[in-house]
This record gives sequence, C-alpha cells and structure tokens, in this order.
Amino acid sequence: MLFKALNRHIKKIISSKEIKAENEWEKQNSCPIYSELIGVLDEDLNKIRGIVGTSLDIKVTTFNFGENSELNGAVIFVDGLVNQELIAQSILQPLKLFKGNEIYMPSKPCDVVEAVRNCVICSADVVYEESPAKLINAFMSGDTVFLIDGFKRGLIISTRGWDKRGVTEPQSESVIRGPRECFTENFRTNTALLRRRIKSSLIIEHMVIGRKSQTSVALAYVDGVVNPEILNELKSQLEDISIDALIDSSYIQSYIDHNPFSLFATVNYTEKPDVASARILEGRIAIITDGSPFVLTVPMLFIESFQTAEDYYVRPSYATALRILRFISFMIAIFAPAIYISLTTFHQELIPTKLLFTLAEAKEGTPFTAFIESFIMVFAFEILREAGLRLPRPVGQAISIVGALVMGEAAVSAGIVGAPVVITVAITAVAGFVVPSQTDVVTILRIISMVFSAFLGGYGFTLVFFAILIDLASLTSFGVPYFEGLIPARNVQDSYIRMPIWTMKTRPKSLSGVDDIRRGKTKNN
Amino acid sequence: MLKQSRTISKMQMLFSIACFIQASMLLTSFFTPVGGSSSWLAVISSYLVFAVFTIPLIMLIKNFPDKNLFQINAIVFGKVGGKIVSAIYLIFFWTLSSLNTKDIGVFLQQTVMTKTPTYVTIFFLMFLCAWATRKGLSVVTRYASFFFGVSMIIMIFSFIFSYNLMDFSYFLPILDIEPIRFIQTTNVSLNIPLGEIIFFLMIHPEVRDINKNSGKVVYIGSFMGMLNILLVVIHDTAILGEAGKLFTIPTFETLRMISIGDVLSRVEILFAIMLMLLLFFKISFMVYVTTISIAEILEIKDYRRIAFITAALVYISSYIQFNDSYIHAEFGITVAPLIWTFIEFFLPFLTLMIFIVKQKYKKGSEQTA
Amino acid sequence: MKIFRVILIFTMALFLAGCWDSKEVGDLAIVTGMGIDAGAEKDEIKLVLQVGDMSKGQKDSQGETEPIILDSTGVNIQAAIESLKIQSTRSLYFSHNQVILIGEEQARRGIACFLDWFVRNENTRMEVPLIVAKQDAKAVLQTKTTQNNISAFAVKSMLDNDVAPSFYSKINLLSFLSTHINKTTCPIAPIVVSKIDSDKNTILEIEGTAIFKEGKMIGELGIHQTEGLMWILGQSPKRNIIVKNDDGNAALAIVSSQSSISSDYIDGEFINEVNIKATFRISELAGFKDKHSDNIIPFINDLLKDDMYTKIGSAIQSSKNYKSDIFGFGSALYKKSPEKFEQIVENFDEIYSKSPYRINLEVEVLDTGKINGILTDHQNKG
Amino acid sequence: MIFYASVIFLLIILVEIVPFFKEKNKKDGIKASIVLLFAMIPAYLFFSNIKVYSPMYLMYELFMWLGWHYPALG
Repeated sequence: MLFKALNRHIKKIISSKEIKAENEWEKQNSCPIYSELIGVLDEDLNKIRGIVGTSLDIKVTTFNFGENSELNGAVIFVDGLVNQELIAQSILQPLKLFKGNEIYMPSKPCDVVEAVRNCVICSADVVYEESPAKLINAFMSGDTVFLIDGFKRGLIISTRGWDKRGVTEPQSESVIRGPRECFTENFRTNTALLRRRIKSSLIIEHMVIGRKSQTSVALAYVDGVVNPEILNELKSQLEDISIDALIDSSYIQSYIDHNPFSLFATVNYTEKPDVASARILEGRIAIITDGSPFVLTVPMLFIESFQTAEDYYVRPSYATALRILRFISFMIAIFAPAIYISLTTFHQELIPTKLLFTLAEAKEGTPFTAFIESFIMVFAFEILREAGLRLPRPVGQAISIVGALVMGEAAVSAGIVGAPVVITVAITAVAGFVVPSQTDVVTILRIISMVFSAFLGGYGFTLVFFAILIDLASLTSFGVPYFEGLIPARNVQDSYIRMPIWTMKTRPKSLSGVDDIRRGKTKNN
Repeated sequence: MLKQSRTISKMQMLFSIACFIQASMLLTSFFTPVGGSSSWLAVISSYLVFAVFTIPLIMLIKNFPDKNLFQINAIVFGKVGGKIVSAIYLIFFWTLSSLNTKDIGVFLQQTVMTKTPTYVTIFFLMFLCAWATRKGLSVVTRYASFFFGVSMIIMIFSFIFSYNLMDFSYFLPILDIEPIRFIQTTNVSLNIPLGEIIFFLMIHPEVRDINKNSGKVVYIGSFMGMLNILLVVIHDTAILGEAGKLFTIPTFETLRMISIGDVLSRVEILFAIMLMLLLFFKISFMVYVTTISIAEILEIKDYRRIAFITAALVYISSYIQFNDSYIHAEFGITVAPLIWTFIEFFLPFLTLMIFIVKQKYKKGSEQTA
Repeated sequence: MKIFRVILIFTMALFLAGCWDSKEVGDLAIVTGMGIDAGAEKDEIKLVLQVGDMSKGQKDSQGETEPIILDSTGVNIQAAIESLKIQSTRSLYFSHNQVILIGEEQARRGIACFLDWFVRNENTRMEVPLIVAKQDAKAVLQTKTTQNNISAFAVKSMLDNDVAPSFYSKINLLSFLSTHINKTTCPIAPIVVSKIDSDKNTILEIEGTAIFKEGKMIGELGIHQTEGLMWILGQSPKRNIIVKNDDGNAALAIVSSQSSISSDYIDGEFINEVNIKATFRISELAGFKDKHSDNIIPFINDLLKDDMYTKIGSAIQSSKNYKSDIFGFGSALYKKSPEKFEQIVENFDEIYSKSPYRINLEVEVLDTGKINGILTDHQNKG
Repeated sequence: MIFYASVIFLLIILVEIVPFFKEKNKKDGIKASIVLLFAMIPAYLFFSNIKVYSPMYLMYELFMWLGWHYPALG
C-alpha cells in the first residue's frame, strides 16, 4: 500500500532521469555530422580521436602499402587488449610485403578494401563495418580497426589477447573429489568451459548490457530441456535492465530477483563449470557475465544450497549421510542458542537434574541473563568471522584462532559469560559453516530466534520455525515453487537422500520443459 | 467468486485430512472420562459410523467437483436459502476455530507457559495463521505430510518408551459402562476428530482432479488420523487406568512418566512440539476456511484482504465462547454432539437429497415438456 | 504488503514487553527431596525441603553440592511453602524433586488430603516415589551417606537399582494415587530408615513396606513379608534368594519370574489365587555334605518352594489381618466379571479378610553356573 | 488490555480497511469493516468485563432447557 506507492514514486523518478541521460548520450555520440565515415583518412582519424579522447593506450599507426606504396591506411587498436604479434603477422606483414599489383590496379573497378580483405589479410575473423560507433566499440573491446584512405568502409580484425588468469581451483566451493577447474573473469574461457562439458544442443545466446560498460552477457541453456516461459521471462527482464555499468554478475542478480525483501536468495551462483552444467541439464539457465567468475543459475530451489558437487561423485550412502548432516547443522546453526536460552530460562524441568546442578554452578558468578550472554558471544563471534575474512589469508587464520581461544577463555574465567554459553555458541558458529551458501540467512534468523526464545521460551522459537516455513512456502523463483515442503512428494530421490545416479531418470518436474528423460532410454530410442 | 486455481494435489489433501484429525488428540480428554476404560472401543465404532455418514459428503464432492460448499448451497437452495444454510455453516466454522484456539491457549497455559497470559501466546499464533492464509492454501497445506510424519514417529516412540509402564489389565472389564454412555462417547469421538471433514468440502475444488477417487482420499486420510487417536487413547488408558479421569490433559501426564535410564527421562517436550505442529496446522487451516466462507457470503472478491480481520475475529471470540472451562467441558459432552452431528452430517445429507429430488423433477419435466 | 509486515512486527514487540515465565537458573532453589512430618497440633504439618545449594560454592571434598534443609509448618503444603518463600531469597523449584518422604507419625494421621497438592501442581512429576520414613522425614533428609551428600538421590538410586519390572520400580505417585482411588485396593509404600552402622557412618536402608487404607497407614510388613509381597507384585531379576536349612545354605540368582493374580467368587466363596513361574541359577552353594551332584537340584527346588510358600503366605495373611487388599484381588475380580464384584463390594473387607487363598508355584533351577554339582563332591573322588 | 486491543484494531483498520477505500471499492470496504466490527464490539465488551453471550452458548442454554442432551458426566 504505502510502500507500493513509494516504490512507484521512486521508479518514476529513476525512469525520468534515465530518459534524460539517454538522449544526452545520443546527442553527444551520434552527432548527425559523423554518422558514417568521410573517406578521407586524416579527417576520420581526427573525428575518432575527438570522440574517444586522447587516452594514451589507444594507438593509431598510419602506413603506406600497395605496389609502389601509393595507398595509405591506418590501424587503430588499444595497447594491452590486443596481441601485438598477431597484428603484425596477420595485417602489417602481408600488406607491406605483398607486392602483387593486380589488386591495386586503380583501373579495376573493384573496391580495394574488399580486395585487401579477400586476398591479403590472413586472419580468420575479418568483418566490414561502416558506422563509426561500431568501429569505436570494436577497437575498445580488443579488436583492431583498419581504415584505407579514400574508402567509406573499414575492416574489423579480431586480435584479442590480453593476459588472463588461468583456470585455477575454485576458492568458494573447494571439493575433494570431482573436477577442480573453475570459471575465470574472461568471458570466452567461461563459455568454452561450458561448451566442453555439454557439446551438443547447448545454446549460448549473447546480449550486451550496460551503456557505458558494454559488458557482454551470455545465456546458456539446453534447448528442449529448459522451460520456455522461464526463458522468455528471464530474457524480458534482462532486456529492460538499463544500467550504466555492469561490474559483476551480482548486479544482474539483484535486478532479476523477484522478491528482494525475503531473506532467502532465489538466484543461485556457482564458480564450478561442472556444477553449472549439471544445473543447466536439469533445466536451468546459466547467465555468464564478462569479467566475473561467478555464473548465475536461475531458477533456484531451496534444496540447491544443500547440494554440493561432491554429493554426486561420492557413494550414495555417504552422500545421504552428508545431506542429512547439512540439514541438521542448518537447524543447529539457527536454533541452538535459542534452545539453550529457552531451556535455561524457561523449561528447567527438561534438563536432567545433575546437569541442572552443573549449569547452576556455572552460572553462579555471571551477572547477565542467558539471552544477553549468548547475544554477546554471538556478536563477538560475528566480529571474529568478519575480521578473519577481510584480512589477508595468513593473518586472518591467526586472528580467528587466537580470538576464539582468548575471548572464550577470558570471558569464562572473568565470569562475564558461563561456560555452557561458550560451548553452544561455538557449536552454532561451526554448524553455520557447514552450509556456506546460507550463512547470511543463518545469522539473521539466529538473532530473531534468540529474541523470541528470550521472551517466550520454547513456544517462541517454534513460532520462528513456523514463520520460516511460511516464508519459504510462499517464495517462488521464476514461477517455480522455491521450497517443495519438507517431504517433497515429487523428486524426493535427490533432496534428503541421494539415490544412486541410475535411479534419477527424470528431471525435476518443476523445472524441466518438454524432454525430461535424462537417463536410460529416452522416448524416441 | 473465488478463483479456484487447482493449487494442491490429492496427496496433500490426504495428508492434511490425516493431520487435521490427528490434531484433535488433545480433545480426547473430552470423551475419555465418559467412556472410561472402554473408550478405545468407542473410537473404533465411531470410525465405522463415520465411514457410513461420509457417503453423502463424498457424493457431494463427486457431483460438484469445482464448486465449494457455499456455491453448492446456492445452487441447491436458491439465492436466499443458500445464504441461510451457508450462514449456519459459517457460524459452525467460526465457533470451531475459536474453540480450538482456546484449547491451544489452555494447553500452553497448563503445561509450558504457566504464568504468561494466553492473550500473548495466542496473539502470535493468530498472526502466523493469518499470514499463512494470506499466502494461500498451498502454503497452509504444504507441510501436512511433514507434520503427519513427525507426529506419527513421536507417537510411536512414546508408545514404545512407555511400554514398561503399561498395564493392559486396565482394559479388562470390556464394555461395563451403560449403553447410553457408550453411544455418547462414540458420538463425541465421531464429531470432534472425524466430523470436521466438512471443512474440506470448502476447499475440495482447489484439489487437482478431485472427482476421480475422492472417496479413497477421504477414507485413507481419516483412517491414518484415526489410527493415531486410537494409539493415544490406548496409551493413556493403559498407563493411567482409573486416574485418567483426574487429569485435564492425560496424554501430557503419561508422557511425563516415561523415564528410561537417566538419560531419556524428560520427553514431554517432544509431545509439546508435536502438538504445536499439529494445532498450528489445524488452526491455520480453519482460519483459511473461515476466511473463504466469510468472503463467499459477503461476496468479497479477494479473500486475502480479510485474512487478518478474520484472525482477529477468531482471536477475540476464543475468549467469549465459554466463560469458564467447566461449561466448555460440559457443553462438549452433552449438547455439542447433537449440534455437531446435525451440521456435519445431516445438513449435507439434506442438500444431497434435495439436489437429487430436484434433478429427478427436472428430468421428469423435460420428458413431459 | 511489505510495510504491513514491518508494522505488525513492531506491534509484536509491544506484546513482547513482558517475559512472565522466565526465571534464571541462578536464582533457583532446586528442591531435591520433600518430607512431610507431623506438626505440633493435630491438623498441622511440618514441611521439610531438601534444597541443593549452589551459592557460595559450598563444596566438600569430592565436589558434591551441600544440601540445605528448610522446614516450616502450615495447615497444608501450600501454606507451608508460602511461609518458606518469605525466608529464602531464591524461588523454590519443585520439578526436580526426587522423592516424597512421609514421617511415620504423619502417615498414621493420614496423607490423603495432601495428595491433591502433588497432583494438581504443574511442576511436580508423577513418577516421583512416595516413601514412608521410619522416625521422621527430616532425619532421613538430613543424613549424608558416603556416596552422595544429597540423601534424596541416595534413596532414589536405592529404589532404582532394582531394575523394572521389580515392585520397587513401580512405586510412584501415580500407582499410589490410582490404588488410592480404586474402591477396594489399598496403596503401599516402602519404609526407609537411616541407621548408624558399625563404623559410625550413617546408611539408609529399606526396612519393610507400609500399608495404607483410606489414606491412613494402618500396618507394616516386615522384611520377610515384603519379600513375599515382592514375589507377587514383581520380582527384580537382579536379586538373589538365600535359602537355608540346618546342614547348608544356597544362594540362587533369579533368571526370570512371572507372577499373576486372579480371584473368583463361586457361591459365596471369594477365592484368591496367585501363580508364579520363576527360573533360577545357583550362584553359591555351601554345606549339603551328604548330597551328590545329581540330586542337589531337586533338593534345592523343594527348599526354595517351602521358603517361597512361607513368605508369600505370611504376606497375604498379614494383608488379610489388616483387612486391606494390597495385591489387587478385588480389582482382578472386577476385571473378570463386574457382576460378581458388585455382590461383594459392600462388605469387601470382611469377605477379603476371611477368604482362602491358593498359591501355585512353578520353580525350576536351570543350571549350576560354571562348576557342575557340589565342590565337596569332587573332593571325595580325589 | 484495552490499550493493547485498541492498538491492534487501529493498526488493522489502518492497514486493511483504509486501502479498500483508497482503491475506491467501497462495497468491499464496508463489508470488511462489518467483519471487523463483529470482532471489535465483543472485544471492548469483554475487556471491560461485561458478559458476552456467544451463539453456541445460547444454543447450549436452549438445548439444556429443552432437555435434548446426553446425561452430563455427574
């Protein structure tokens, strides 16, 4: 209601600004006088320099070529984005050395640019281009532009070759068994990594997002397996992202997230190509962004955060045990401090008598109530974790170990906090790490359940449990129900327990499109 | 006027019926003092009677697969008559949900939160139910199978753990109570757990292809729910014996008795959690149905808008239903069985009969015309 | 919709204002044992509470917590508690109570009226045993046995080491209550006494069982009769039976024992019947010089049977003398045929005290353990 | 207690009833407020402890008076 109105208002303001920004850019760039090349080389070059500005990494070299070097042309490229030898080898060398005259005979009516492209330049990817805007865009993204005096058309030759990070081990999802390669910042290597895994029927659609950054974004999906509505919806959403610069894939994540205010993420990301290809084969769509090693996979199910790549490479019984362990530790991470508080302040009756005596003794000196104690400890733990994360690796490790030990011991001996609290918080902290992709959700829910159990005891945190269930049930990611219920009726073989591979014959129904047989005999053969 | 968007599957409906019946485990303390040691027989006989009495309900579902109860009344009884009959149902739904809210409040007050006033505990529950209703039926019934599974496991475990306390000779003088008492127990056990299937007549259009084997769904669901109630009754009579009459919540007392070794001695928290799960499901379902029925009668297009208002209505009326709990217990045994049976079984039967008669009359008039 | 949720969460905070039920573990006085003794006047009682005191870390050598004994008098239990509340700074917490002790004098005066508090209070638990203390409850609660200072634990563990289905493990408030409510049966409770043994440290001993009728203690069963009572109501498999005659004695470990009672009322005769099936294993043999390995087992069988007959007989006879059916013969008849039970329920006590009883035993000694026959037997063969 | 109740009711009105009227569909708005009145009147009566009779309670008295009921526990 109120907020909707607010939302609409903000959107109006943004969109009005956008329109103004848009037409400014048009005015400035596509000034009518320079919509197409003039033909005279020097003027063209000056025009381009005017537009692009005099940044030092843009190189323009003019040279003469031809039978008795009467033609002159210019090559424009960005130093650092291109592979210099490639330019020399495939463009300059043939042009300068090639003396055959039949090409340059002025008498022949054929266009010199076309002749040069066909017979002289030995590079696989050469394209004609007239509009200066496209030419500028080309040499800005690593190709070289070759203009010849006297002609209105230029050539774009792909000579990309900047030094890119090798395909190394993933940082966020380390794994013991299974492939270890991970996506890199380079757009082409990512698409290549995916293509290597799914050779036939993988379609990679290309889009450009971001007016200034012109980052290229690819949608990878398998035709027939993907759900057409989800695909169209995603495409329409990506189209109307009007954004200045697309730095990282998380920008897209926030734009296409349907329910920005719910705690749970409905767009999943991964760093490993085998995980990405497994998800694509299950009927999802992968979004690869240039310059970001994280590939988004849409739509996301709640179960996904409990499935790791390793589950499918390890024996089923062990994988099932791991799966159940993850669920339990997810619950522990959220509810352990709440249970501790409600037990010690509300339902002492449920603690065995001897344990109650030790608890009472441990809490003898401590001044605070159970809630404040555990709140202090959880807060201290969060500070420690953040510190450990942000510092460079060697120092980070030291901080977290020293911090935990010292803080725990000192607090107990100084009598600020009882020993049982330190234990419970330690368990919650460690349990929180078992499900890495949900750490943000866990920290928030942990605090809410602690508050409720401090005021209402056992009843309090059951209320929080129900609230989580309701919120999960009402979430949908791209129309697909996010949480199938704790005993999923349809594809149970892959949620709690991980049945052997050969039993998982059909793709998850909620995701897949028409062809959902993925193992064993398909319909036609 | 309600957009019936086929959201839940038949399996979910089956489990929600089972959960729904199971949740009135707390109300067994109504009829166990009357039935005494042979109340478990009354529970079984009530299921048999229920099997016969639901036939009109299933026939209604089969004849009107995509019309909920109020729309059926409108068709059968015409515009005004339909409204009156639906009003009776609405009062029944509203009273039943407020009585159940009162029960959970009393349960919490007597076992876990003795000094917290019930206003606070029920307020949060009502907020959650209204929020679930606002999100739609698929959210309310999605966890039915989970709740049923958990409570069934906990029930079986508590049965096994308290085996050494059980003394099966308490059942021995079989049926030594007067016949009227036995009929009374059967009637109460027929209405309170089983009769509430009428609630499902409001939502059956939302179930995918309900008309195929809706009979099977109702019977299996109620059987699974009834199994659990039977387990509870046997469990209580076997342990408490004559002392069963004393306690307001016998099942809670029996679970406090379980103590195996020093470790597994205080397990009644399990029972409290189980009951919380079930009652939350039941009350959110009832609030959902009450909201739809109010929206139906007042022809409000989007029922979700009045979810929180109905929750407030149920919250307040749970206090004004019966002032002291003695009259509530008295009403539950003496007058309620008659009223409930009239509304739960006789009215649908009447609707069906009138519908059939009308159909014959129409067929007859077509031939003559 | 979102702002709606935010506003409503604030109102929830409104309701969160008070936390009524929360009580810190620190300021709890955990009651471990309760005792009721006869007060000075006729209708007054003295309530004795044994509280585990954690304050000031009063710990003796092995780190056991020292119990404090609080007592106060009042018309009923709640009155006594109210007066106690003013004294002690911490709030009394009853749900960890291990044992309820009744002084003998108060037991004779009657305790039915106090049961109500134990059952109605939501904190007390029904599996707590109800025990009669020989002198008075305070003495038993004050004793500090060598193993643990808190005598309530000692008493509870004494009862517990008789593993179920022994008669002791079935003693709890609920069984006392349900037998108390039943028209014909009478509740029973073990008697505990604290003694100073030879080398000056105090020990707690179970010294027989008390019989209650209409909430008043009317009689007592000695050690032997309690043994007989145990045979009927359920023997613990861990116990050993010592059998003696003039030329030797034997100890037999119980392997398994089933006992059931039934009663019938045929033309004016109320017959009670006890049938017990038990199997034993010899754990010790001494004496019996003139016996040989082959005929030792039948001999021990007869010895065992006479011993059981005498004990069970004396138990039933004394319960008949006290006119109180502690075995449940009356309810057994009710369960078998309610009509017959109606006929005898009016003057049940008279009929019960005069009715004959039959005991049929099936006793079998399974094996002689590691060595076969008698030790002395092998000696002769040499 | 009345303070709490009136806060909650005010809030429900603000969030539920007001949008009805803002969206100009008066009919539903009135209907929703009738339902809310059904909740508010008994609330205020109850919290200022005036005895309120619910329909089921009246049926109970009627049936008791008519005698159509099972024998009480007694």
